[in-house]
Amino acid sequence: MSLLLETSRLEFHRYGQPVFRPLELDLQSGRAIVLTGPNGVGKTTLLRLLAGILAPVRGSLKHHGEIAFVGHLPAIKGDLTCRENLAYERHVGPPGLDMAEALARVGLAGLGSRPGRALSAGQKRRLGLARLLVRETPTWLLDEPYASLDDAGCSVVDELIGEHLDDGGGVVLATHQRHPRVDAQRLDNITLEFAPVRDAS
Amino acid sequence: MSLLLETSRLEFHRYGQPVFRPLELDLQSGRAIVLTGPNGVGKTTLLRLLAGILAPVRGSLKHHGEIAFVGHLPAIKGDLTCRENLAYERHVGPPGLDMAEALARVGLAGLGSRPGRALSAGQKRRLGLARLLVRETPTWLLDEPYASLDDAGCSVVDELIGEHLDDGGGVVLATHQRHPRVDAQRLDNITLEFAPVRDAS
Amino acid sequence: MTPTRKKRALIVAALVAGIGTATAVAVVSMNENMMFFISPSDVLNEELPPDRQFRLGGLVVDDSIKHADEGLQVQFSVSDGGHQVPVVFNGILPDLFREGQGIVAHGYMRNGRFEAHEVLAKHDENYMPPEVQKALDKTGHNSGAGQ
Amino acid sequence: MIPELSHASYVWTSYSVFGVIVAWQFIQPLIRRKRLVDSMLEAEAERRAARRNQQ
Amino acid sequence: MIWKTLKIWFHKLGSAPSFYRFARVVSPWLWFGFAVTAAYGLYLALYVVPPDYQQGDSARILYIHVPAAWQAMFIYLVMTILAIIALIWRIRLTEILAMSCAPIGAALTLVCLVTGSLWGKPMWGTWWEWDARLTSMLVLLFIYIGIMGLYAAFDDRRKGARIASVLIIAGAVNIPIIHFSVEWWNTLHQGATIKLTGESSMDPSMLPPLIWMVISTKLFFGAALLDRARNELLDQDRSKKWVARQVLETSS
Amino acid sequence: MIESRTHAAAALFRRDMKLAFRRLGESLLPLFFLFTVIVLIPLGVGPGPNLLSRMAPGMVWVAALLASLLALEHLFRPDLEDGTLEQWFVGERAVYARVMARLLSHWLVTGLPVIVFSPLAAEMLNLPRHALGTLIVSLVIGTPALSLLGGLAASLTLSTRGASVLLSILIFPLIVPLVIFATGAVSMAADSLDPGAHLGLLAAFTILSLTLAPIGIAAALRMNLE
Amino acid sequence: MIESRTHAAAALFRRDMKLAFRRLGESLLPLFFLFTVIVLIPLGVGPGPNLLSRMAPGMVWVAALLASLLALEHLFRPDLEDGTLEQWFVGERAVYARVMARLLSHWLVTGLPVIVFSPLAAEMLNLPRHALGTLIVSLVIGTPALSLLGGLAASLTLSTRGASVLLSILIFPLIVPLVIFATGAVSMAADSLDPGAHLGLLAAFTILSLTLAPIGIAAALRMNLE
Ligand code: HEM
Ligand SMILES: Nc1ncnc2c1ncn2[C@@H]1O[C@H](COP(=O)(O)OP(=O)(O)OP(=O)(O)O)[C@@H](O)[C@H]1O
Ligand SMILES: Nc1ncnc2c1ncn2[C@@H]1O[C@H](COP(=O)(O)OP(=O)(O)OP(=O)(O)O)[C@@H](O)[C@H]1O
Ligand SMILES: [Mg+2]
Ligand SMILES: [Mg+2]
Repeated sequence: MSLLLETSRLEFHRYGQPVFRPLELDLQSGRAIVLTGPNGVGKTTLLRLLAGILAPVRGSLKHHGEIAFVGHLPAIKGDLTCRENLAYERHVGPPGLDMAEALARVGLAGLGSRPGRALSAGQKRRLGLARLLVRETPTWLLDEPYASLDDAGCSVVDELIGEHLDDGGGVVLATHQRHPRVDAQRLDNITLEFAPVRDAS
Repeated sequence: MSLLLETSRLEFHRYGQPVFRPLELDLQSGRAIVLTGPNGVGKTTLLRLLAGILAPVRGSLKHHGEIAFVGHLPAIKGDLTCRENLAYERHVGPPGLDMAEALARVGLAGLGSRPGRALSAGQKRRLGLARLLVRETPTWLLDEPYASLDDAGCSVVDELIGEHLDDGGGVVLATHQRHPRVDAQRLDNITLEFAPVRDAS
Repeated sequence: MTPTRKKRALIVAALVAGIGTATAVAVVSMNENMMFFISPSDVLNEELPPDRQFRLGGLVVDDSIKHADEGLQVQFSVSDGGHQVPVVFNGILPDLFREGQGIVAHGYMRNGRFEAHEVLAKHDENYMPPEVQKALDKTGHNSGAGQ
Repeated sequence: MIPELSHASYVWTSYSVFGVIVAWQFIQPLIRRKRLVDSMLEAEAERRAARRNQQ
Repeated sequence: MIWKTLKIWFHKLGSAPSFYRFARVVSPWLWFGFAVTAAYGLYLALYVVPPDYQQGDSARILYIHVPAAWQAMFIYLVMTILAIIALIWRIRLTEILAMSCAPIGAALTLVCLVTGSLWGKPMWGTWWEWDARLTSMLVLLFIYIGIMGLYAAFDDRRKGARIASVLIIAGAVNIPIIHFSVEWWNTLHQGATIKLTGESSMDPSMLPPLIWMVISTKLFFGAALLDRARNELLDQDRSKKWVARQVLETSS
Repeated sequence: MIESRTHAAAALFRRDMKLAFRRLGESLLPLFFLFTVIVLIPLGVGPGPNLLSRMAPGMVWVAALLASLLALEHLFRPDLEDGTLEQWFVGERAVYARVMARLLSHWLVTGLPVIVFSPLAAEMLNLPRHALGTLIVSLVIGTPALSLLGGLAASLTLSTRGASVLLSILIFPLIVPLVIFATGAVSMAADSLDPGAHLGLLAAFTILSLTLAPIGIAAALRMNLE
Repeated sequence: MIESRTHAAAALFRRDMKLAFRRLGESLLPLFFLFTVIVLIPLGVGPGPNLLSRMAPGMVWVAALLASLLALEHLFRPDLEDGTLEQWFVGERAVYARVMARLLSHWLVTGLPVIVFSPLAAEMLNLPRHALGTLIVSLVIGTPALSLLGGLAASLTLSTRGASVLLSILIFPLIVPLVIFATGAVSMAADSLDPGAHLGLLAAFTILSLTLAPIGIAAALRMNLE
């Protein structure tokens, strides 16, 4: 088992205040970390920190290997078709599944030439997940992957996560009600808490 | 009990094909209709039809009284603060709660002057719900109101729906896993199905 | 009236009012004669600034056309019944250019002459064979040539 | 046969422009229909092949 | 009441397969009629009528220019009526017919513009002038192109048709402007020669080819319209059973 | 009924203005452009007053046209994308009123600044003083039509997939006659001729677009939401 | 490592070009504008050849400026709003390369068409033939700077924080001297003087912005994502 992501005393500040308590988080390959916590506690912020989109204010963060991030925003161009959206993604890193397979895997078979703007909410999320499949990336950071998906969609997510862990990948995901239904041994839970308001002394 | 919304043989077409089977749906005051169905079956489409955003291709739709619609898109201006976003909404119809109360009710107390863009996903949904409170509208159309909310947020939605029904309002909502936890007597379930491909004769 | 009917009636009323007003305004301004060109009388009366380019319109005065001995230069006069303005032009004339024809010229007033860099011919809406025209000429109905 | 006209080039160009544009209006729908029918026949052939394979 | 009967009538002819059959049968006859009338009209125009007393033989351009101009405007009117019906009753056939009008109208507008320009060069001394008649006709061409483009820009054809219909109706304002521009403004373009009320200022001997050409452009429009509408129907219904029956059987 | 409609429109208008101030940088772009044109053109042409004065009406009108076009993209698209546009149609309340409010705020950010600065521009471009009145009148009458017609084109092309060459193709026929009337009026005034007829036609044009464009815009917006 | 970086940038560039074609209308707006200017200006001014030729460099450059400015809105904002921009920074791969790819595609849809059509415009506006070369050179050297500086301004205006609005307002005036150098060079060439000095300054300007702007843009973008 190798380390995919290491952090030590990670902190991020907004409006001069830390968003969550300083955090230690190590992601081993083959394991998934489930982030929970109330709305606005900083799950998305943490994932964006881990992805490298935000720069930590304190503490350190190390990546070992490529990272994929699927956020609240779908990162889909409404003017491009599903296939074209994926084609772009495929060129960004080492390629994984081919596009037709990836689409079929997330239940979008037959919608390859529909423009992104004409997808339903759940279909958009599914296309977002397909982005993970067309590239090979060891670390997946998923922000509420179950949101807006029907039961079948949620099981697809579980399967994808399970397979990814089997292949030696690692996953950090934020979620509210639904937790991943994979081998519970492989899950770590982290519940974020609001950082206490600090007073300048 | 009065009728808030009547439809008869409602149909909507895309690419020349009906999206779901022709639908009869009557909303009585004090009752809630729960729409379920797989991703892409047309729940959002139906709600937008009921709201009057889309025009039915066949069949008829009658509104009795004002309507509020909270969709997948938050209808929040990122450049405006939460309070400003609500203030706008308040002017659109007969006013309900005042803004501070509405914000507190959905758990956004203290965030009134934060710009819309700086809200977390759940906070945005909550602000969307607050839009329902600053106006008096008998009919609520809610598209996946539980998405992205934490447990507390989901209970807030349940409470809001319960109270609205008590006040003689009516609700149509689309949802996937979580169903509203209110008096089960008051709920009707409709499961949408894909329409069979039709052939012109 | 139901609200929808009322709304529709309102919209129709607004449409009628709007289109009506627009037409009225248009017709009134049309009566003021939109000038595509300036007539010789105006040129002489209004003292246009010398560097100002404009369009001069009128009929070519009979017997006023003089071709230069070499080159394309021509001189002629344009009149609107009242006054005449001499015009010089260096270029190819349209086929309909002839004495008595209505023309429009672009150019400047300089030294009491109109220096044109383009000459356009206007023509009328009459179409007839040459023989008919000759016959008409004989009976004294001159229907041709300009406006 | 061909009449001697003044301004002949202008007249003939006008008439040929008319001819060409009208001809194009005649031909274009034919081409499009051929393409449509061809693509439908291909799809139909695929469907038949699929059915034959199933049997 | 009248509207209701009209609507029922439309529904009958409006069923896709029966319209398809109708178009397939009628269009060849219209093309044939067009060919005959145009051939005769052009023969008269080139060989029989005399040249004009002022403009000489260049006046023969009239027999292309004027029918094309009239037909381009006429098509716009037809298209507007179809668009209104399509918007109000959502009848698919009228949508399709309206959308099929645009390219034909654009083609004839182009003919009018090109022949007008070709005629203007020798007669007026210029190819182009920003006068009211010419500008408004150019605007018509752009409107036609806009309609075609707008329709093509949606992958849901019916949605595209309805949006394009809005533009069609808005653009209808231009038609009276084209027609009356020569009266309202002092244009370089001539005034009306053929008058519906009162005597026309064209010698009767020059009239017959014009009449034949006007008839032939009408037939041309009918034929081209049916052809295009038929294709559009095929395209929209490509996966339906009647298409398989109608098309695949007859063509294989 | 009518009151709630005006309320809704007024609220929208206030919000639009607030947003325009929040995005001051973008709102000022057209003005910045007008300035560049006014500064650049005399530089290039040299100070011959006659030359400049002849270009003045065209230049000012081109600036107005430009300001209007620049902002067209933002007229409805952001609202489409964040879901506020669909809210206009919920219960179908006050759509026209809101369309008008939106167009008014578009005009205030694009047309009005050009009008306010046109005397300065006229001065710098040496437009004869006696033509300034006509220039301003032509702008006052004409720029609303730019907003209206631009709005129509923008709403038609709102959700088109691709070939929205459209926006340009659609705007061209709508706007060319307008600019021709308007610049014609000012040029005539500069020549000491009566621009009344041109201005009248301009007014008719504007009134006509005022009646038809909002209906077209409302219809087009709704269809684009499908 | 470097290879994957160029891959990512190339993919972005290809997608940008695809999107530009999808939104052809918006991409063509500048060209359409150039066309309108070339048609309208002679209309307003009348076809006096001398006058037009003096204006020609200014007009062409105004069109280039406009094309550039018009497209600035689309440079980063849509990507910010649909979440593709944050993907640039995931794992921090290839941010500069992507910024450069984006700027290149911006230049290709705004600068290049103006360059391609400048001979036509020059002809229609009667620019002396011998000045055409200088016009083209000035455009080739200068328009990339427009993209670079404009990109900097656009990345700054993404955020509404007061400071960045101010900064972006400061950048626009930077563009004016650029355009003045450029038109100056062409005017000199038209008068058969040596435009070398002006062109040199222009080149220095462009090189400077080429070095500084991308760093500034990357920093500003990242700041906006917080
Ligand atoms: C590009 C240039 C031109 C354009 C766009 C143009 C356009 C039109 C249009 C639209 C009409 C139909 C108007 C109506 O009936 O409402 C028309 C009619 C006509 N045009 Fe032109 N035209 C052009 C040049 C010319 C020229 C150069 C001539 C002759 C010298 C000419 C002669 C006529 C005649 C005789 C009619 C029939 C008038 C009537 O009886 O209504 N046109 N033109
Ligand atoms: N703007 C659009 N244009 C064309 N097709 C669309 C458009 N929006 C949605 N669709 C299609 O219409 C169907 C119904 O979509 P809708 O959004 O109503 O589904 P839904 O039931 O809400 O799904 P979800 O649970 O994913 O939100 C889907 O197949 C979708 O792809
Ligand atoms: N761009 C931003 N600027 C300023 N503050 C922000 C920004 N984005 C989020 N915040 C604030 O930072 C805090 C953490 O937000 P974050 O999005 O990380 O929450 P979250 O845990 O993902 O919540 P949710 O469950 O609602 O998605 C929230 O209080 C939010 O209001
Ligand atoms: Mg979150
Ligand atoms: Mg949905």
